[in-house]
Amino acid sequence: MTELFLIFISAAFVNNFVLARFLGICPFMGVSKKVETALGMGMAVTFVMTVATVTTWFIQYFILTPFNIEYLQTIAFILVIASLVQLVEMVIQKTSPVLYQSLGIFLPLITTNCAVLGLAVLSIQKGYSFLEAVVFAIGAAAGFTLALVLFAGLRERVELSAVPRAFQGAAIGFVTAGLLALAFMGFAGLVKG
Amino acid sequence: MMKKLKTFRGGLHPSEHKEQTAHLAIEDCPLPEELVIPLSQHIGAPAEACVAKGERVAKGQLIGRARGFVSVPVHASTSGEVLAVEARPHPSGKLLPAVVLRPDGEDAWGEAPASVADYRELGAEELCERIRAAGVVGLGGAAFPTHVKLSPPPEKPIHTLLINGVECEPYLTADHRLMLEETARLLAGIDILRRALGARRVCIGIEANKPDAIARLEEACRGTDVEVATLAVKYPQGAEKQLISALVGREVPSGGLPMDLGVVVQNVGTAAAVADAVLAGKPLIERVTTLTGSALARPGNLRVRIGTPLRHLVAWRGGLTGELAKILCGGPMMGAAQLSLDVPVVRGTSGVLLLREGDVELRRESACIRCGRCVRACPSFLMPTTIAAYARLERFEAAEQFRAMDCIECGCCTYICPAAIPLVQAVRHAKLAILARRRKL
Amino acid sequence: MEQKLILSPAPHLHGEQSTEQIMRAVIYALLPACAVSIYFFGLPALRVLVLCTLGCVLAEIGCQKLMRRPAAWRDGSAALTGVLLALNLPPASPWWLALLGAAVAIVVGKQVYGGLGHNPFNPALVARVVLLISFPVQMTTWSAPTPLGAGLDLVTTATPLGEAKNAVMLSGRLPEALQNSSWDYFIGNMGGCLGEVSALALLLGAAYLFWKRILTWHIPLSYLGSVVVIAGIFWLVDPSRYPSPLFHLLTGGLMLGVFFMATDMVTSPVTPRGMLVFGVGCGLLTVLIRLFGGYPEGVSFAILLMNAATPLIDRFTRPRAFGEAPARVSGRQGAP
Amino acid sequence: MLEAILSIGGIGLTAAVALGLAAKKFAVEVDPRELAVLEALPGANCGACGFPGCGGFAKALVEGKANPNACTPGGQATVERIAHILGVAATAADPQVAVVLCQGDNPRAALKYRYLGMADCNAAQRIAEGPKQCPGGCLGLGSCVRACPFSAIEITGEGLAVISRELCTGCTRCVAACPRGVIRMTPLAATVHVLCNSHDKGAQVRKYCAVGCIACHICAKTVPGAYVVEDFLARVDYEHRDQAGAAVEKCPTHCIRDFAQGYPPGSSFAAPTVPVAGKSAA
Repeated sequence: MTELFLIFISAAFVNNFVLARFLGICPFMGVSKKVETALGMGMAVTFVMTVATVTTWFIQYFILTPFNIEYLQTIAFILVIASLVQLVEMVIQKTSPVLYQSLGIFLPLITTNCAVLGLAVLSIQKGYSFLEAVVFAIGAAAGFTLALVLFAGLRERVELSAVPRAFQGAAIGFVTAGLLALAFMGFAGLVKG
Repeated sequence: MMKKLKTFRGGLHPSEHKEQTAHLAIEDCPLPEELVIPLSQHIGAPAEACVAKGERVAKGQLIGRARGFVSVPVHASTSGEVLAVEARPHPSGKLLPAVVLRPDGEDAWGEAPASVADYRELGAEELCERIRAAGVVGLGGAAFPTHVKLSPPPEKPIHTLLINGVECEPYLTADHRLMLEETARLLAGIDILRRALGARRVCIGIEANKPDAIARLEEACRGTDVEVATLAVKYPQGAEKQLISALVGREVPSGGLPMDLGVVVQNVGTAAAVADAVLAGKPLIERVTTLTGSALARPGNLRVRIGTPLRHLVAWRGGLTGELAKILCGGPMMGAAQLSLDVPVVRGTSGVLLLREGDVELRRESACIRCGRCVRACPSFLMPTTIAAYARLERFEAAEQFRAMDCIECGCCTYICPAAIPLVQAVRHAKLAILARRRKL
Repeated sequence: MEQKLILSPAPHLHGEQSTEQIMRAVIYALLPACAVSIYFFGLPALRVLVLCTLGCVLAEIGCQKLMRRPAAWRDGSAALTGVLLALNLPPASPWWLALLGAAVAIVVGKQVYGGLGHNPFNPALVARVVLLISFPVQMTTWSAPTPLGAGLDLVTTATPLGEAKNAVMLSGRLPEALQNSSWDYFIGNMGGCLGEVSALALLLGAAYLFWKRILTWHIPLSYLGSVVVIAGIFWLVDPSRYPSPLFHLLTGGLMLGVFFMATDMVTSPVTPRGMLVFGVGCGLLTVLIRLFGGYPEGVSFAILLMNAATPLIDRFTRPRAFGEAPARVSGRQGAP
Repeated sequence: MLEAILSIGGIGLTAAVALGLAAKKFAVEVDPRELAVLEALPGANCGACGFPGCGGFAKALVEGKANPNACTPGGQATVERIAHILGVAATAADPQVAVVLCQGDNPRAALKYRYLGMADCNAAQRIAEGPKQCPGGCLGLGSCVRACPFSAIEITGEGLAVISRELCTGCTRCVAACPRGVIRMTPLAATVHVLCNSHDKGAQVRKYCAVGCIACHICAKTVPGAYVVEDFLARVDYEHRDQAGAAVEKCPTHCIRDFAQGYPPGSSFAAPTVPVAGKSAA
């Protein structure tokens, strides 16, 4: 139980996928202009991450390892992730056109989101059991969503500020992301691993 | 240990500056050379002039007819000759149509005002009609036609009448003096208002900084069921919704009116004017106003004919001392700055302030440091700084979501702001833009 | 008429306190702590104070020149950042560390966002954390307090928090001595940053700010309260491993953080409820990082993390407007 | 080898079937025009239009919530193609630009009062109808600047709005934002304008403005037909814009300006370099 809890904390805070591992920067910068959109993106990524980790775990241990074709890991995983993203895209388009519209290009781009693939690969590399892999995925997704929403809140505020012209837009976004990552350094060492 | 006084949540206590005039008895101001009586002195449709240049009018004669229900007639403040009906400077800052009158000095009533033997025999509707015909509006400053407030729709019966003797605006003491000096007239007016509304509970709210007025009214009301409530000294205690919150303990719903809670609020000056209108048949041609400020030689509480230019008041009170930097009509928290001394006293002029440069805030605004004082001071519980930030970027939907429309423009946020940001103006900017958009839809 | 009349929107009266006065008052409130640090650490402490303050003011002037914006260093905010940064540095900091910190604080922490009022993170803390991560050795070389300036030759020591952390890591137990020096901690007779040492001096300053009505109770009370409660729970569970709440209160940068950093108006929420959430968040994170994190001190990180959450907190704690139906207030719809 | 092919193929096949089923279940009707518009857009997903990607912009266009010319990278060709697909009128053949009809900056036009408040023209206009004595002059508080999506407007150091003829796209947002109606849409080809917006009588105008139109009719007499004086204010009859230049030098208050020779003093915009048709080289 403690072990699972630590895996969650580690994935969500200490080794936050965005702010400590620097994975998934593309949607982090792209879909963080509004808190609502960020939250929607966070949910979509959470779903994809969790289901992708579960599926890839099964594929790894029931297909790739038994047949000794681990070298196909990347292809197989991407195949799964791409299909999942397609699925999510269809569901969101049907259920929440507003969210679909505001996520725009970044929704299909979850396919190539390194955070998702990285998560799937990491959970295999770390030799996690099925349950551990699931908790790891949920933790990572929660961390991703947290970082994204915090960042979106900050950007909404910065938008009201008198930022010098040279820093407006993405520049101040990156500065802010850097400072946010700096703050997240405080979690370092909270959990070894 | 004193009992905790009734009040509302939020607000603040600006320095009162009332000591200059609070002890001065009301004086009658002599007639000026020329009266400028605007046809729009109330909220609602302006009156329509019914006299022409050169015509002679008697005191109290109708010179402007009401147009529509939310409108009131305008009367001649004295007898004399109509010099012109033309656009003249108005306290709103615009040039608006006004009847210009040269007093003949006789100050003669036309037909003798129809007095009433016993107003208790009159029905609510007749009382209301007399009040309307006399042109009575809210004298607290907003100048909303009183008869409209007295005619609630049948599904919203009124059970409580609150009389506003708070006078929370700094500098102003006119209502204070009125309560002290014209207690009988005030109480008669209150009784008429209560009958017109059929209210069961009547309560006069007075801030604790006027102990003499409280004592006077308590004494006068002894044996009647009119309550006199002492309220904490806090601005904007006299704002309608805040007064109701303090005395009734309920909040007027957002976007609603006091009548939604079965409450009507009337100012003490209005009550006195109602007594004149119903008992003596006298139209509203004069009011008590406070003339004060550091740039004035002799401040005082004056009974002034409607239409008297400020220039005349100032000259009569010994002229200016020091350089005049700002002229205000109304209190310093919600009043409007004026372009010149040519504007006249109108029905809503609760006070006139003449300030020297040293008393005027000249600080340039700086960036918001998010101290949160405006949030804590706001009696409507809004986040003024956030609304203002969105208003400035013209992001009015966001301002609306932060409930800009619930702002009562009391000025607490701007008063307390250490960065001197014109928050009220920005919120008002957003409000007007939101209203304009709503009209378009 | 020589001078035109002034016309401005209502209200025409204004309160007395201006931004400059607030900034000045906060600097005054920090003077006792500065004095104590100079008393215990001597000239090096003075040097750090002067370098940081000057550095910050110069950086501010430079930035405003560069951006062709009106020079606003007189508002005192840059000087305040400088003093706060100095109080967050070890007394033995080399000159370049202080100046670099000042530059980071003003340029990266504040001016790139548009200057006073626009920065989402506390500039002094940004600088401290940047320095802490970039120069861990210089940032954790503590001089032992030597009252009245004997301190020119440095005796290094450890901060009480650092000692506690090391002891727990090595032996799993707290050293006895730590628990019994509360008075020393209170007056500031221990190793640490300039402003971390004397709780007494900081409380004096805070009292002044309360009296001036610059501080409100919300953040300090919720921050201190949550530290006491959370640290207290751990302490009750295992007093041999977890230090007492009093130890937490008196050591490290907690007092400085609670009264002068977390309460930084620009970077904390504006709504009263938001301030409470902010304070509790700071307290929780501080204790967790102190007890379980890699760094012995968690105040800076805790406050920075809550700074990051401030925009969200403000949004979700919008007060119910006067006359607004209670059901409609909750959550998201307050958002643009 | 066979295992590899089979397993990857199997995974692919499963995914394909699942997606096929999902596509049936979650099918969404899309306006065919939306796809067509999307095709026409550059597909850079740059977000310059203010919508999330070209897809969002296409949807907004079809719903009539966006203007085709919001797509700056696409240029005129894209705008026309989209206008064709949506069946709306393409931009007018005679391109228009907005012009501020005022040169009364702080040294030249007198103030009515000292204004202390929000730096916004609409807010200031509500206080005794604006701090300038001239009822129509530019207040210089920048409401138009904030309204302009193309950064085509600047406020000079002396508080006068000036619109760049090169950057202005003729979107008319500034015209709507100005509380004093001092900004007008004019043909781009017309470079000569009477820069005054006061309908007060000449003597009145002289009192408060050094560069106001005093309705002396000299311009109309110099170039009959090119100028119209109405209600104490001269204006160029843009039908006869080509001749208007001849009166520029004659105006006693210098309130007629030929923009081909430069912007009002204090402006940082360089004089338009493109020679305008029908205008002889000066």
